Amino acid sequence: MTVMEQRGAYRPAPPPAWQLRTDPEPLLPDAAPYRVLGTEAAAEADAQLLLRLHAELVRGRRYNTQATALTKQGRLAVYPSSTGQEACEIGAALALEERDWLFPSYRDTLAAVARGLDPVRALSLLRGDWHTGYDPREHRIAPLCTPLATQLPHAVGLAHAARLQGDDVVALAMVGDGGTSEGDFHEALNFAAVWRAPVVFLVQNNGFAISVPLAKQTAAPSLAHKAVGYGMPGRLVDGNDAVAVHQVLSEAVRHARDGGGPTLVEAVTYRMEAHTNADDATRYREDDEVAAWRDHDPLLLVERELTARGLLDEDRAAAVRENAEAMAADLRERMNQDPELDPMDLFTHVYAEQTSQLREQAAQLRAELEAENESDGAAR
Amino acid sequence: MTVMEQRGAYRPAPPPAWQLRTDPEPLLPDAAPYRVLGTEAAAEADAQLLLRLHAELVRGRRYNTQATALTKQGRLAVYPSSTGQEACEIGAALALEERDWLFPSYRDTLAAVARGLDPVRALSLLRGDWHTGYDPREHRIAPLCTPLATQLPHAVGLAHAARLQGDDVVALAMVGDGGTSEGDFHEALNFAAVWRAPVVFLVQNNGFAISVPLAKQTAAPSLAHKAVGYGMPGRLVDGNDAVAVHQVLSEAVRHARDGGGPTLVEAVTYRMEAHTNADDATRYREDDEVAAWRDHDPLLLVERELTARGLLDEDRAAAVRENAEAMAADLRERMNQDPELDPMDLFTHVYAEQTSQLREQAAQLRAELEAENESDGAAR
Amino acid sequence: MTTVAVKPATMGQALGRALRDALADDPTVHVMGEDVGTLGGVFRVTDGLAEEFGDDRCTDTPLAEAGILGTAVGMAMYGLRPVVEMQFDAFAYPAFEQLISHVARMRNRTKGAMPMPITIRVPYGGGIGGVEHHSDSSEAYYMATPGLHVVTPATVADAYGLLRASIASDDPVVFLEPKRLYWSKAEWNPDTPETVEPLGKAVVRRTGRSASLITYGPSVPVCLEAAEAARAEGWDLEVVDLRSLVPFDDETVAASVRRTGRAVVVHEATSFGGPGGEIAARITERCFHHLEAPVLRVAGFDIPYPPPMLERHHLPGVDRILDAVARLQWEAEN
Amino acid sequence: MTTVAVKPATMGQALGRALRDALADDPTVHVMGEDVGTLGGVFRVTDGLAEEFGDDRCTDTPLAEAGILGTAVGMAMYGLRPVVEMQFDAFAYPAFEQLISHVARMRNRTKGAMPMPITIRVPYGGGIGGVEHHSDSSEAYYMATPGLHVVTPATVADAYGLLRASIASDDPVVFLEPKRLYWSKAEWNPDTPETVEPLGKAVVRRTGRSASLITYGPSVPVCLEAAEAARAEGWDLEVVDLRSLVPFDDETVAASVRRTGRAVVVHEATSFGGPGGEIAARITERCFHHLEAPVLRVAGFDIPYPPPMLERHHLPGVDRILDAVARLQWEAEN
Ligand SMILES: Cc1ncc(C[n+]2csc(CCOP(=O)(O)OP(=O)(O)O)c2C)c(N)n1
Ligand SMILES: Cc1ncc(C[n+]2csc(CCOP(=O)(O)OP(=O)(O)O)c2C)c(N)n1
Ligand SMILES: [Mg+2]
Ligand SMILES: [Mg+2]
Repeated sequence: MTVMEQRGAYRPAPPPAWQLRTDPEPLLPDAAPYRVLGTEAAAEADAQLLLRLHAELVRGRRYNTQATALTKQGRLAVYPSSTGQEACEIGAALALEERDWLFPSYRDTLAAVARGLDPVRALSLLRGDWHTGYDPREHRIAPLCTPLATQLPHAVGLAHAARLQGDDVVALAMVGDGGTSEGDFHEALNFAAVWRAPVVFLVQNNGFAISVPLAKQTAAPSLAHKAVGYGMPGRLVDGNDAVAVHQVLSEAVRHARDGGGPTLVEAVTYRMEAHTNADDATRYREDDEVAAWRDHDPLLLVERELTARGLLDEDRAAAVRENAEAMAADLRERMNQDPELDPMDLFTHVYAEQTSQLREQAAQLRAELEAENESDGAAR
Repeated sequence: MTVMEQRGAYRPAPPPAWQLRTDPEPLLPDAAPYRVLGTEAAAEADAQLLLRLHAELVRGRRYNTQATALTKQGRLAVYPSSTGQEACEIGAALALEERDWLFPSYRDTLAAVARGLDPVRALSLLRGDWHTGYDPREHRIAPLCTPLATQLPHAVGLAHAARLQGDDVVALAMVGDGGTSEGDFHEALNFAAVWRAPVVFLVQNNGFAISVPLAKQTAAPSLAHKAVGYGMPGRLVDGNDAVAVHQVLSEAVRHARDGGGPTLVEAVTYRMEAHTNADDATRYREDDEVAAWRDHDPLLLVERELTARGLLDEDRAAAVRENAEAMAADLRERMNQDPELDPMDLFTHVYAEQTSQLREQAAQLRAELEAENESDGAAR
Repeated sequence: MTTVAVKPATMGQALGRALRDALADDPTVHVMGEDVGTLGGVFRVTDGLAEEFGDDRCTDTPLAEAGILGTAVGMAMYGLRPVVEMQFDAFAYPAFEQLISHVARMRNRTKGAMPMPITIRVPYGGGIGGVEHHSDSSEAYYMATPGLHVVTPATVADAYGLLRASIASDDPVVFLEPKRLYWSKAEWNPDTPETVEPLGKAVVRRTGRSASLITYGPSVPVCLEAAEAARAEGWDLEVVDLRSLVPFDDETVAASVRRTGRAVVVHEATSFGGPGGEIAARITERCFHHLEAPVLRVAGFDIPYPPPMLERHHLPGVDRILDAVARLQWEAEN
Repeated sequence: MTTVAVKPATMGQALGRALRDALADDPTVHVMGEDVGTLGGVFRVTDGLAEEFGDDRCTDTPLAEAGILGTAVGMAMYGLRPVVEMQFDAFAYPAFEQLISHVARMRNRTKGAMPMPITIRVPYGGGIGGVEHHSDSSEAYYMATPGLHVVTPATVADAYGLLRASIASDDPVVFLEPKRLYWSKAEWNPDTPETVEPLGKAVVRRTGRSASLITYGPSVPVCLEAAEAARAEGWDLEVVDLRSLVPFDDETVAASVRRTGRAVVVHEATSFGGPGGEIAARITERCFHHLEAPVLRVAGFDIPYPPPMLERHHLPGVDRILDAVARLQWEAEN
């Protein structure tokens, strides 16, 4: 019998039981980035928080300039500066509790340092002495991640695992505008939403992926609009407004901790320096654009608010500056010392237990090193 | 000089030049799937179109049942039936012009057949005589694609290439609800939107990815809501309403052809049979659910409209049925013949020119086959 | 603890039992993948696990292999021990970046601070009449990735023992399950199953004096059959089941070849750039002066895996193995 | 047609010139990738192409490698000839599913109806002080994938010629560009550049009688240096530059080893499961009775690529090559 032959009432039913799974409305971001500094709401910003953010921003900026200087001296293999993006880096670090986890990308050394990680150990990757210079579990900072967006599913898995274990830990994962184009971004956000994992995704939209401007990266109204496609809230924030970033991230972290699931935050910001010291930004962008953003410098915004409220006198400013200089001096000094490296470490951490293949190769290298030492000794 | 020391007007400027790149509003899908059959709009549906859709649906259903029967007789290695989803398959096939391209998934043999591809050649993959039994360029039907969502970037590239060549060709790419979770789905949609490529993405949301229900696949309000995150329109349609599917796809195809760029269409439908003949759907869903959808059978919807309008008399119905039976009989007969296969083909198409390595291996197989033949001959 | 007393058991059942026992013994073990929950996996290996241990311990994930493995990395970072299923060999490819750049390197990257005790189960190989993408033998990719263990069972008992050992390993293991042996049966007592400890030991499945067949996974039964057939030709073949491709048991393999003086490496994976090259090279490096003939390889042809109707021409079978043995320059001895 | 007269030219410049000439000669050629347009690529290989040929012929894509290669597949389906750049070796991994399941198989899948004339340029290898993920040698993965050609130049002239031939090929070519040779220079006339025809021919870079060094890409200059140094030890080494790993030039390689009777395979990729195993096995199969010693391998250790400060210990250098040559059982001859 074909279906035709089944007679029955003409029932104009919609597909059975179909309905929107969630209300899209509250998931959609506002049409303009959320701002505090320079608006009336700034008056309500807590003075202590402002001062703290200011000190961290000054220190952060100094950290960026010092690290870039170290590349010129050959003390760093490469440095992707976050100058101009410090409000995002600091905002991310300060939004988290100690038990929370940070998943930084290669550009986010500063967020790790602002969380309290030793600046020299944070630079291990970029200096080239080892891939990660710290114990991620000790600091709850995942390794600085280079393959774009690949750290995002890690953040989801970790947050999910924590929740399964009954721990109220939140993971904050950082990625660039370019990174949102990768499949891993999509898969991570989807897993997070389906699992309702306590994760906050922070996209620093700094306008470029190396030379590629945002317009060649996406046609979306904003990157935050991607959130609705996963069923999580999308939030748009002025990434140079440290107070706004801190507020939005703190709320998203709280939401996640309270079992509300993940949030996607797009922070609109700008990369003031080249992609890395090895890049030449004049090949792909005009000085005008950079100059326009200089007026919107994250440091400037906080300083002006502090100054307007009379919270930043010369003494305080000097103290902040000195503290930053001291950090820079320490960094310089320690980075100028050659690290002690043991080539035999090459074989130590590949597996829990060395395979016989690796034992053979380790023996070969050890013999070579001994021979080198001997001939060095003989030469002396 | 720190930034602090640069004095200037307190400019409460937003991030320079920032604005939404497109208006999200028109990109968002409606809250309920678009329907025609069973609504007042049905009265306006063209009678010829209705009759054509009806004939194709009957033929399509018959094709599905016949193919499934062939698996039981060992004539097909496997068959993923599109029973219940015929409106999507037919709608996709009929929305396209001859110069357009179809990118089917493994479940979409029917769409290819409805486009005019020889049913036997269309089953080559599932029968196991070769991976693709037809020349995709001749029919403008890409190979039935098994790795989920991987055909979507192909559709984008092809559509983009056509546009670069000045051809007004549109590509329609089909994928399942499960496939939307893959990174390739995301990357394809993003490329399409950025390139404004003439592509239509048709997601057949049939409620399941094998055993996994949609709720474990996504938390999005609907799959069509993903579109806004790429800056393309998302459309939601009742996938069992052949008229609605045909309308929505035809519009999306026209929009693409006119340079309007891609559209994401979610067709809400249901897989009435198991995932494939090898699957046991009773392990993961209740008969009730299946039964509810039986009342929303795509064939039923069209038949009732035709009957209500007095367009389908017994003669017409019988002719349609006979036509479908003739197709099935032909399919049965031809599929019951063993295909002629040449094992040496294994080496012929790996490269344009055989490598010396393949020549050696081909020689080995040839020798083996000759030896086999000889001993067969000797045995005879 | 329900005991499924199955004697004889299939390899699929033994694998399921290994997962069950691992879940029961260690609360940090989590099984995850496509259709592993309610359905019990397309090969039913995970049948009953979600019911017994709940959806959080045996989870149907969204359909995205990189996401599955990537989230497993995060779970491992938090101290869990994920057991991930890739539904078929070719569907593991989307997860390669996570596998190569993270799973295999995280321990080394962090100087041991962050091990990756992840087991990645991959049904692999052909011979089941599967359509395209369902019969790949991808072990060469895994072998070329330092930081991974690569393990594959050939018997019912090993399926259990090696999987338990893999899950217990503090390093990532790509656990390759020979699809066509899922239904192979053996007398096996699920109440006193033996684990294999440690990973990385080959086993001589059949002793012989004439030549060594070095093989693994789905090709082990084929080689044993070939060895039986070879008796008619007067050859007494030894069959070595590698069980673990990484680490590689040089000792057992070299000892066998030194004894026999001749070797054929047999596997389904394509020949060029496949596992056999490495194996033959290692044997030659270690046993050169014991070899009467070059180490030969019987492997899949250097072609994409064929459609079902042609796969028998591609797979290394008894005849092809015997042909290779015949080419081992016996005249040199006689 | 602007002529950039650069003498001597770097390998990077020769590659750029090859792309330029291909774009000029064939309107179906399209260059695409991350930063290949405005910036001219992070290694400046595509410098000036977008300006000369427009954004549609040399396109900055969104940042997604699977998307890049996947759309290239679609473009090839429509008759274009995409030349895709993967920014660094390790960033090609996200594209592996597209590469293995589609690029390598589409011709075969469609019985030749749908060839894939795609060239995938991958800067590879170490020695440039790159941080993690910027120095991988992933050729083993490509070699193990039937349907791909795998090509790698070692000289400025070959960079041009092999790239032209690769783009002209009707089959997909993974074109591996040795990063640390980008700045290597040679006298080279861009106005009469020579193409290499056909792909798949190795070349003897230095003739010698004592032993053959079989190598490719970044290790070719190292082997030539080693051969010079070996003269002091009384060894006259032959150096074979493979240029193409797939197809493999068995003839040239076997002829060399038959002449010398000894061989060392040298490459940066890790040893276990790396290209050397295949190469050594092939040589042994073909030259067994000519070999005075087993074919040895000098390769990267079986470890994830090390951080910059330690990479010199990992890379095969002159000393390690000479050590291997010394182990070629010279007593057998003397
Ligand atoms: C998978 C992958 N592909 C390519 C690269 C090379 N790469 C490094 S940074 C970069 C641009 C990233 O842009 P974005 O995500 O916007 O971050 P930003 O650098 O602006 O912070 C690229 C292409 C990479 N690291 N990983
Ligand atoms: C990359 C990849 N992973 C896994 C599979 C195995 N597989 C085949 S069909 C299927 C479910 C697909 O569900 P959906 O996309 O909803 O399409 P449907 O089968 O419902 O038409 C799975 C997991 C595959 N083919 N490709
Ligand atoms: Mg950016
Ligand atoms: Mg589905």
